[in-house]
Amino acid sequence: MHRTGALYGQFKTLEQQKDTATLGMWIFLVTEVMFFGGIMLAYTINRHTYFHAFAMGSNTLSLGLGGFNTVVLLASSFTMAMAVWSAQTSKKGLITLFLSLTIFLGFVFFGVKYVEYAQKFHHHLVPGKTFDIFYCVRNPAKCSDIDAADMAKEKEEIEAAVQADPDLNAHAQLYYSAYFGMTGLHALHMVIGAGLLFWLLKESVAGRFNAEWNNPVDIVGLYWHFVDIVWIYLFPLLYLIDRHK
Amino acid sequence: MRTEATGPAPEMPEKHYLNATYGIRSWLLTTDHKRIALLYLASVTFFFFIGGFFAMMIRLHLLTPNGYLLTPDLYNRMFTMHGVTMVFFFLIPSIPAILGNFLIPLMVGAKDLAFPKINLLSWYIYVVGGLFTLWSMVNGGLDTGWTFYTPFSTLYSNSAVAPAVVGVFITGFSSILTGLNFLVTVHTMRAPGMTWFRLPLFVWAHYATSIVMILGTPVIAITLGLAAMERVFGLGFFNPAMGGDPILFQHLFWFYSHPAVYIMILPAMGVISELIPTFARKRLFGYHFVAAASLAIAVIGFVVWTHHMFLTGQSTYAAVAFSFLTFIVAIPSAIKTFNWTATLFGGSISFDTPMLYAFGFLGLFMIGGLTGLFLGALGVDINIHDTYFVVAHFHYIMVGGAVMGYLGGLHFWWPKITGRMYPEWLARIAAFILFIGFNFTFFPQFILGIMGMPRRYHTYPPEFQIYNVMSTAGASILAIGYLLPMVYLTWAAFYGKVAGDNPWPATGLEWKTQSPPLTENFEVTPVVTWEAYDFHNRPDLGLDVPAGKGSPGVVAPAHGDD
Amino acid sequence: MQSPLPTFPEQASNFAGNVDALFSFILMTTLFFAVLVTLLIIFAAFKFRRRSEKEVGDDVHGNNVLEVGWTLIPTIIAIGIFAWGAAIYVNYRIAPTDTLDIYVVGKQWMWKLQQPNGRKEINELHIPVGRNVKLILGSEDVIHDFYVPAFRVKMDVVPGRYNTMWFRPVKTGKYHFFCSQYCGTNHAVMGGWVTVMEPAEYAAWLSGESGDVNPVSAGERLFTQFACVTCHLSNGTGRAPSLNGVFGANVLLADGSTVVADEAYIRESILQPNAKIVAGYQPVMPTFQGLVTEEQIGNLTAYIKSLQSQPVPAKGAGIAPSPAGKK
Amino acid sequence: MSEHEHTEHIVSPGMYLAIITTLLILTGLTVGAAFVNLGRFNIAVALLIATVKATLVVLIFMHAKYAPERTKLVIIAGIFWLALLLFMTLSDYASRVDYRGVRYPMTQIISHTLGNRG
Ligand code: HEA
Ligand code: HEA
Ligand code: HEC
Ligand code: CUA
Ligand SMILES: [Cu+2]
Repeated sequence: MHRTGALYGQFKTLEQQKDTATLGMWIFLVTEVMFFGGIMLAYTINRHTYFHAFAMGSNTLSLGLGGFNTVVLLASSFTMAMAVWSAQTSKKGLITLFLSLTIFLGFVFFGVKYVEYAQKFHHHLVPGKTFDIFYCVRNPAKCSDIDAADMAKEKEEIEAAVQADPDLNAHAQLYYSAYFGMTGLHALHMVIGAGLLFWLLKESVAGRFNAEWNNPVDIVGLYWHFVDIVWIYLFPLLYLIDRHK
Repeated sequence: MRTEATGPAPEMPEKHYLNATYGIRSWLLTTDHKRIALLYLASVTFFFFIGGFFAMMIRLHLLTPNGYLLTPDLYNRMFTMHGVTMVFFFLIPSIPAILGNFLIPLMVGAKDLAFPKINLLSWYIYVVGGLFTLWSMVNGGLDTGWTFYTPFSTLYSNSAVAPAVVGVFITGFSSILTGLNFLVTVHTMRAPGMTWFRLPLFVWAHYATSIVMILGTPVIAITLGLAAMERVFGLGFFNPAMGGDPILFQHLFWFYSHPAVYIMILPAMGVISELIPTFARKRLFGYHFVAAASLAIAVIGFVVWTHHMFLTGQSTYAAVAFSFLTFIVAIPSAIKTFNWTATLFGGSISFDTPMLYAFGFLGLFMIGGLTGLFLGALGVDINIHDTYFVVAHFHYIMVGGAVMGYLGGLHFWWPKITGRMYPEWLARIAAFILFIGFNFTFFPQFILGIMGMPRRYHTYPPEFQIYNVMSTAGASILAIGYLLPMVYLTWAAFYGKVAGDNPWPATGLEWKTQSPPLTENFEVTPVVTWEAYDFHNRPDLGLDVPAGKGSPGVVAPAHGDD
Repeated sequence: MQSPLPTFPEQASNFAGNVDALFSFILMTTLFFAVLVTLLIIFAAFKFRRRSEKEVGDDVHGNNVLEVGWTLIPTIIAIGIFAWGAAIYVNYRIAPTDTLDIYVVGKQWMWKLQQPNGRKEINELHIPVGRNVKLILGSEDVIHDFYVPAFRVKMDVVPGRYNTMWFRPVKTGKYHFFCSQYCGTNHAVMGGWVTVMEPAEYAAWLSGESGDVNPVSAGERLFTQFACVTCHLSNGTGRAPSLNGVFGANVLLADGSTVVADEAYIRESILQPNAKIVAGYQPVMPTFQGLVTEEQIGNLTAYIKSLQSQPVPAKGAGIAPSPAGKK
Repeated sequence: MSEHEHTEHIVSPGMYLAIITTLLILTGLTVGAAFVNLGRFNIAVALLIATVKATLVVLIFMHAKYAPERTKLVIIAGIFWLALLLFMTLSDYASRVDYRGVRYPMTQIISHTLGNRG
């Protein structure tokens, strides 16, 4: 279809075009809800059945890193909202600034996630043949990044968990399946989101967005906020199981 | 407006979407929904014949109890790849992505779908998914059954499961994007005067189908994603050795795949709702009820899925609840069937090929649907679950129902799509061959099921042979039946008699533009002032409306509601 | 087979009659609707066929009374069918308490079945007529399904959990059973026969007097039947030594001497176990004097001989090897 | 087509600031609550707080509060279908009487049924 300025040929008015695009994005987000729903279901059933393994697994995650990332992601949602506001009020410099900030925060999140993942690989906590929940307890030398006190605590926890669930090693893999499955999918969505943000950034530097025409900012914003919401759930579900001891 | 009987012989319009631009690029980069529909037509037909080839191998192998044609492993690959191609690459995209794509913008009076580029993207996604699956077929094939049950698919199968699963996963997104496009288009792109309750039922059916596509397909995507990761990386949700639960896979699979059967049948029902009023020259009886029934099927269809799992050891209570809901979801189909039948009364019925397909659909869908009741009844399912009774049930609905609807629709709109008529008598003969061949193939399978022949068997005890022979014989007739339309429709697209704008005549907006339509569909955006299937207030159709029989003219509001 | 075009298989269990009755009921009601609608269509197609090129039909919108009618009537019928079906199913899922329990294990592509007294069968099931039989189903690998058409019952066999099914055979005879959940290459041949016998015949069969002529397999059955297997685990982890590779070997006894394990030694071990105690084991083996016939000793010995070629586990070797995993 | 000529509602930066502050406080709260032993209510509290946070994001950051009815319908449909998936499936797991919630490792099944010689 031919395009006249910002208006695509299949539409009659910019109003109609915006309306259509927004509805399309919301419907797309609903499909995303169902997409994450499948793995949430698997998580729920297994958490219920193998609570000890899930609690033990959750306690191997770093609350510091997870909490930090939560704050980072919430902040990026805020900057994204501000980018939309800047577009709606035609503040061109601010759009670029807030979009850059959002991208920056996104990359901070990736960085932290990388540290977390690397550690889990290192500790043989990735589901598969090499998975071994006892790896660090048995080879403390190889896990020098865990300090002695934490190690002792972890050992105690694992021993308690084995008492309650003799098949802990198998069931803990289910926890890590959930962990990597859910955070991995979430990260994938963020990668896509980051790609879209870069594109927005390019357009905004070219001065494309203003009060009349800011549809793309708005729509990518919706997507970015959705990814944030997913994390709002993932954080307590994965990091906060049975923390009180 | 021309009506063919009175005016001079119609001529092809000078400019239309087919000759607007030329060259491969103009097709592969098109964003015109009509051209994308034709791209889909080509690729979907390709997959249908691949699936049909597998079907013929199955049937030939089953001619004798010991089947000398294929090895057991090869047989297993045949029915799996038959099921996968037919379901995911033929039937699910068939009507929506071809006829729906072509017609929905025309029917609502829009220039295109809401997101033309996404529409093109969905075709490319479909092709990529298809290539993955084809690649898996030549590289070891696939032997899991189309249902991919774990842990067989994830831990035990020696075939190329991962690429096939990835292929189906990818194709899922094409279905999601198509559904999304339809939903948004129906909401925001309707022409002035095209209120919700003036929409053709074909559009209603696709609206309902899109709901299912949107809400169900993501679940199959994540399910297959998890299964693929389980096979490749060792995730454990479905692996009993790790404490995972194979039944969870089935829950997730059928959460999509039961609603998916309505993705396959609802569009066909939409086609039938167009054909019957057109060829009976009468409003569809109970328009509102049929529209509501489409939505009801889409919604209730989501809560019956464990009827595929009655004997996996799910909770007895859950089985009872889901069986109840299964019977409830049958009611909207009953309502539709009765309304279609009632439409015939007082009509002026002609027997053009599309109408023959509509009759075929009514009878065969009814048999297929009613045998669904046997399966939904817990007490009977204990016996006939996973026997040939199930195979017969779903072929009656999917081949007898959905494919008949698809072919009916293809004939009905062929003049609109190509501007030319198909050869009527040849088409009638083909429809007849299909009907006979179909019943010959699949009716004996009901009896096989009652006798207790399990499905997915490459060899069977000799007492089952007689019905298998009948079935194979029927399948050969069926194959000829499918080849005929393929040949003459292609021929007609180039050499058929020029059809004119509205050869039948029919009432939909798509018939108010030239055939084949312009790239922009309409020269001026139409304003709709009539209800769907209203033959009495349409002097432009040139029919003899008996004096005093028409209802008072309906005046349209200036613009539609939302 | 009886007729050239057979339909229902025999009705050989308590469920068969009910299931078929419901089937026939649904058949009748659905046939009624199918025939009714078909006749209406044919009638309309003739009566209202187009008579002139430009004719149109009546201008009718619909009829709410009709709509309500053809919504309610099918609903009522459907709920009726549902209720009947549910009744049969609930009865089927909840087994009575006085059942004959038989363990069934499916694996690619065979069935192993075990009678309550430990007697094992492969792809064969013997049961007495008139008794409630409960099958407890487990799988070693993938999902299978135990299906007996003549009984009209089936149930999936799911790895990682037990399923149960029950029925009461009402007719003696031999009936096919099938695997009816796709499970790989030889899914289609993963079946066998259920033999329903008179109770007395069954009892005789169970005690093992009839049947088996092969001494090794007869011995293997006895080995389970007399519960030797409970102590003599093949992997060496039981209370008693593994008998793999014992025959013909030198056995170190508790008093430091050795003895060659020949037929006589085996026989003595069964009848007077405490005569020679294997080093490292407690003298806990009961005597089987008077419990086993000579013929059975012969069979047991034949079986133990057949274990000669089995791998000998290291003493006290670890945990039982996992039978799961890729084939 | 649509004839809702809804003029765009612009949310003020102050409002955004208020929301992000609330979100951060709630994050602290959810971490804090996890360290209090509430038994089975820990998860309920965690999910409740998460839902409050998600609602704030949807309503304000995503402007759903100012969106047309149609958008709200889409959101509600999404939540409803997610609930269908979760609750209908869990209803099966929750009501299994025979072997409620328990799944056995395969090794155990085999040894139960056939002794270790399976
Ligand atoms: C397009 C595809 C399609 C459609 C529309 C349907 C529609 C229905 N299906 Fe079918 N089904 C399949 C495709 C389809 N199915 C497939 C592919 C499988 C096998 C999957 C596999 O395992 O590989 C299957 C399997 C299947 C099973 C599981 C069988 C088993 O494995 O044990 C069940 C059980 O309940 C079932 C029931 C139904 C019912 C009740 C309907 C209803 O929607 C039908 C409603 C229609 C009518 C009822 C007819 C019209 C009504 C009248 C004429 C009026 C009279 C009506 C009354 C008295 C109520 N189907
Ligand atoms: C849309 C869906 C669809 C369609 C259209 C069909 C069409 C056909 N199906 Fe299929 N079928 C399924 C969906 C479908 N099927 C599914 C989902 C399964 C379950 C798979 C599983 O268990 O996993 C199944 C399983 C299945 C089985 C059971 C296998 C088993 O359980 O062991 C059989 C057996 O007869 C069968 C036969 C046929 C036949 C004869 C046709 C015919 O209608 C096809 C006719 C078409 C052609 C023949 C092609 C056109 C003609 C030519 C290309 C000419 C040249 C070819 C030759 C003459 C060799 N199908
Ligand atoms: C309650 C446990 C128990 C049962 C039941 C049992 N055994 Fe033993 N068996 C032992 C123990 C302990 C030993 C080793 C000590 C000994 O020699 O008595 C043994 C030793 C033997 C030996 C000598 C093994 C060697 O390595 O030299 C044979 C042969 C034997 N049993 C056969 C049988 C047979 C045949 C049966 C069944 C009919 C049977 N046992 C039942 C506990 C049992
Ligand atoms: Cu075992 Cu099929
Ligand atoms: Cu279904």
